[in-house]
Amino acid sequence: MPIRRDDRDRYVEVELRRGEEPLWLRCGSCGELVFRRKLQENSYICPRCGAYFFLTAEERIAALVDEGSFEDLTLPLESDDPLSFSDRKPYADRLKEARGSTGLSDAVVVGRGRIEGRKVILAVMDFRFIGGSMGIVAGEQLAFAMERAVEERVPFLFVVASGGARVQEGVLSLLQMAKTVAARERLAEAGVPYIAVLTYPSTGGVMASLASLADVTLAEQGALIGFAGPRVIQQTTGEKPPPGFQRARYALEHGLVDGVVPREGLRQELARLLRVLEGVPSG
Amino acid sequence: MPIRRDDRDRYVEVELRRGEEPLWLRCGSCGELVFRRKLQENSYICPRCGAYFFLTAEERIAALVDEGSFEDLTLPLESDDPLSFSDRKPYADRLKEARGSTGLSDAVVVGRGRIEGRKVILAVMDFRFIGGSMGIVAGEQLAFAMERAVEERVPFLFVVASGGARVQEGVLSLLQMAKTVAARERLAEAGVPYIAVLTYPSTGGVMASLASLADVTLAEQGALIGFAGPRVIQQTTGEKPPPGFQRARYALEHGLVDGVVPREGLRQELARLLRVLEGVPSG
Amino acid sequence: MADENVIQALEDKIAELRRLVERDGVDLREELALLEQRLQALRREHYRGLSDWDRVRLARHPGRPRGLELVIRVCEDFYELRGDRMGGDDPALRGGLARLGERPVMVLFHHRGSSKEEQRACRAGMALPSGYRKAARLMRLADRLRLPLVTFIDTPGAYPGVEAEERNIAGAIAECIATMLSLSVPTVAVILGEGGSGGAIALAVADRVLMLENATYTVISPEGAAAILWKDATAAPQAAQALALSAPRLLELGVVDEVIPEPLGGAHVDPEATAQVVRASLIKHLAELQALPVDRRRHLRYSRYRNAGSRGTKAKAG
Amino acid sequence: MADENVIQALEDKIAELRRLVERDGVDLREELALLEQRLQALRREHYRGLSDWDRVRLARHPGRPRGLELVIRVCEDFYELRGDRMGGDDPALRGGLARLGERPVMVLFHHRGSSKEEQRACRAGMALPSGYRKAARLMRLADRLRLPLVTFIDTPGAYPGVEAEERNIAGAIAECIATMLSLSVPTVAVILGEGGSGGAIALAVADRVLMLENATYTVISPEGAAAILWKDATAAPQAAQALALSAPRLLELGVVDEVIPEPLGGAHVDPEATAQVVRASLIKHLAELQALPVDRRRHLRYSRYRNAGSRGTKAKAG
Ligand SMILES: [Zn+2]
Ligand SMILES: [Zn+2]
Repeated sequence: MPIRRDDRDRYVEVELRRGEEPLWLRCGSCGELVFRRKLQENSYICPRCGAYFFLTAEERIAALVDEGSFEDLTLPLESDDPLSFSDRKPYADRLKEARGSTGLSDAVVVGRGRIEGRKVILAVMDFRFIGGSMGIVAGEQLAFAMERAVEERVPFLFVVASGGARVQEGVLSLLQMAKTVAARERLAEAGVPYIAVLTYPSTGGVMASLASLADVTLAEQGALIGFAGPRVIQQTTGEKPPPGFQRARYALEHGLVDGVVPREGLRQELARLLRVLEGVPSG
Repeated sequence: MPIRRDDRDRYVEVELRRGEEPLWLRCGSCGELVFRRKLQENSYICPRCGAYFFLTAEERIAALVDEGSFEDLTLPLESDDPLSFSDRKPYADRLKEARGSTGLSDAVVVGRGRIEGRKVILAVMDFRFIGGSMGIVAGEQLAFAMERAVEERVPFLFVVASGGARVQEGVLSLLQMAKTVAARERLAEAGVPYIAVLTYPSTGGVMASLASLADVTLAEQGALIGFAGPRVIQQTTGEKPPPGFQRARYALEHGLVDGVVPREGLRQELARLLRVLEGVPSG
Repeated sequence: MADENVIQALEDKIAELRRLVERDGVDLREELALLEQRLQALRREHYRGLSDWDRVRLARHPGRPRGLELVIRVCEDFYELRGDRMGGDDPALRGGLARLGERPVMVLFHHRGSSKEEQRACRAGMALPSGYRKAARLMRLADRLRLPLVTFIDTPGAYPGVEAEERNIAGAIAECIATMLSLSVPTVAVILGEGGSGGAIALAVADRVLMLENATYTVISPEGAAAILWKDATAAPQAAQALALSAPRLLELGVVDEVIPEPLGGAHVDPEATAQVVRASLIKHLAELQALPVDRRRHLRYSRYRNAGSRGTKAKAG
Repeated sequence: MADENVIQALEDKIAELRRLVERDGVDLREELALLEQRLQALRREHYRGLSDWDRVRLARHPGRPRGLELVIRVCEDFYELRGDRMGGDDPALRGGLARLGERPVMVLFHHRGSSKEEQRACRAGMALPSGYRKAARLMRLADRLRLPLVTFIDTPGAYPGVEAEERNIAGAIAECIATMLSLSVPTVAVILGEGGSGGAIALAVADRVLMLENATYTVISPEGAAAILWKDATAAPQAAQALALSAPRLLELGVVDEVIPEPLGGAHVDPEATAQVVRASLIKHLAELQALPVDRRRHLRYSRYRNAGSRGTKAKAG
């Protein structure tokens, strides 16, 4: 089908730390105050202006899997700060803070769940955890999730929200690209389907490895998909990115994804995909 | 290395039927009369204007392999005119004529030879035989050549000069694309190197199959490389091909070939390539 | 012989009468039944004597079932997959997951589009390198997920354009052929409308090749052959005959395995019935192929293409 | 500590004196020998105390042996192969056949160019999607022909441009990583100069990873890290230190297998000697790898990358 030009991407970044006021959230796009409960019912889309709010891993999982079906399989691992990294603040402190504010051990949550009755192994990134960056722990969780999918012969679903590699773990973070690709090779050999959902943002090292190698790749409407960010591009090359650059529909037009799905339809879309894949892997 | 823009392709088509005057040939580009012997010593390049003359398969082989090393392995096969095809003239008559004027049974000559001492199995097309078109016999010869290369564990060299499929054998010609690709799969599995040399012209069905699947692809300077000819493109789409379109250097700039080689250097270039490949296939 | 124009005129008249019945409530049931009988008889007569050129025209009929519309009738739950992952997505060559007879399959098909705008975007079903690269990607995906591959072919040929050449349309077609030949999963190709040269064979090197009764499969368009060999544009009907592009001829030659019958008058007369026959045939062939061990299936496929047309050669005289 | 500028000044002086000797025939042998000794001592002193930032600057030194010039010194009979077969040939990522210690190999390397024009075309060694697609093609070719793969890495990173993004630079890098991990042949990567993030790891997932003493390998440039984490462009030297981008640190971390020593003062002081050490090391590692059964080699490679950095995790507290 020809691409509908009027179907413009919309997206807005909002305040990430919402723990402070549990009852309502302010839309960063139109300024509207929205009750959290109301927002949740509306797939975290601003009821006034349609802007998408960031989702935590927990909220994303709740929005995708059947109620009560989720089982957390996240490995009980934390980064050991292998480089004893410190910039203006020690990495160890940043980790502690991120753990405290998110309740997570790192940027990836792994679990088992059902989508309209169909089993999946999920790995969901949480952008609040140091920008959804992939360090050793995230790489480990992703590889583990794929190994579980192979073992249980259940499709693997990866929901991406990442700015790239975890700088504070240096080359060890870079190597997580290799780790996740290696695990993905085993998944592919086993014939287990791998579905990626790219959201805002899906860039950097995660995109230049596991996230680009899915069997079926969906972009959530509003997603940002690429390797280098527009600022780096402009600074390094002087090129001015065109309007809509790296957004979901742009990615679709350039053959990078199989489809663009509005957030409120994502769950049904995945159910539709899992239904057609029923019986895969075979045997 | 950046591509030197001044290194322009030069090529000219000349009278194909030269049997009639055995001693000299007229250059179609500058009109010069050149003694055949002199032309031969000059790699069939016009000594006055540098235009390339068409080469018969025999001339091409003589120009490439060590003197006395060539052994003709061409299968004793002829087309049986499976469609009983006739246009303004019966295909059977065209075949008879082509056989008579070329002394060949069809458009491909197969043989064993050495290039500066290194063994190859060659398949060389002769453009005089119904435009170097690939019909059943040509497909058979090519598949056979590759099977010989696998058997003898010797690199396969394919010198292309073809306008495409043999129209007079209909879909059976089209299927030779599949046949040659199937045989090439066996060659690849065996780890036997496959080198293609594209000359003027390398277009149509041969290019959309075997000729595009070499391990190393060289273009003779002046080659024409593509799928659809400029006339078809202009008629169908109204697009005006840019200067140099589909010529060797253009193909190099667009990543379609590994190198462009002047005719007089082709033999040494192949020797250099075979030297670096010494010991391949291994075992 | 019954003339196509007469049939068309009668079809139009019957349609007008039906509208009359609907609008004004005139009872013409008996008259209509008689006319319908006459039409069927004419169609039968015409159909028996179809020339290859008639088939070329039927294969190109604007109402012929093809593309997405046909795939949706043949398969259930079509889930489109898009993009070559290298900068493009070609609407003229599409594909995706689907279910066929209770099992998941991968389908690939040429698409020409319905709306004017879509037709322009699809360039009459002439696909670009990005289309063939997407096809090769989905073939590999089919193999990875152990999904049988079903292709639906309907193209005048690959797109002959400057950018298509620059992006190596020849190499993209060659890659499709090589990939399709190398698959471990069962593969079936259906030639629906026009099977035009390289652009068609890129999707046609299957374990089984099926062909609709009035589809064509040819190395060059009849018009192209007429221009090149007859030096006469009006010789296209003769060229069509000479090229052996019809399903019955290709069945005889062993190029196709089965001719799928069309409704009387052509597939466009009843797209749904056409789709159901295609569907039944696909399910049958897939079941047969699935029953073979992988090695055997691959060996048979290799032999089929390795020996394609070999009967058309003879020992050199003398 | 001995200052780099002092060393440079002394080097220049010695060069001037030599020219004097050549031109005017003045006999300054003794004086020159003394000066050379002094220079070596200064270099030794400077070298012992090299900071990571010093190494970053050495890795970027314009005279550093790299690209085609180095490959030609390390290997014999280099035969370049070009093109991605899809529309492009990137001069910033090159490759081809070569011989190394009597055996044929496939080599891939970043190239920055010598002439101004070439340097512009190579974009400082930042490769495009077409470069990485060519690399993946040549990796597959290496596997087909059973040729060991040797890669030489020297790039600030993949090219961050609009068209590179449109043609899926991320996917092209991912494809390289996946392809290189899947090869049956032995693979060795040598980090020569800058090993910059995704553009480097695309060629670095080898059985053995070697690194020149003053090369760097990092997830982000020190300048980038300084800007993002320190919010201070001048913090690059601290960032370099923190990122653990030096060969000795990476050897400690198990990321690289061997640090290849450079001539005193850096590889640029003696490119030929550098090349010979690289060559010897490659031959040794390739021989070791070749001695392993394929399955074992592939298993070891898989384990290496599957477990990369796993020591850097700990059980969750509580
Ligand atoms: Zn709002
Ligand atoms: Zn001349």
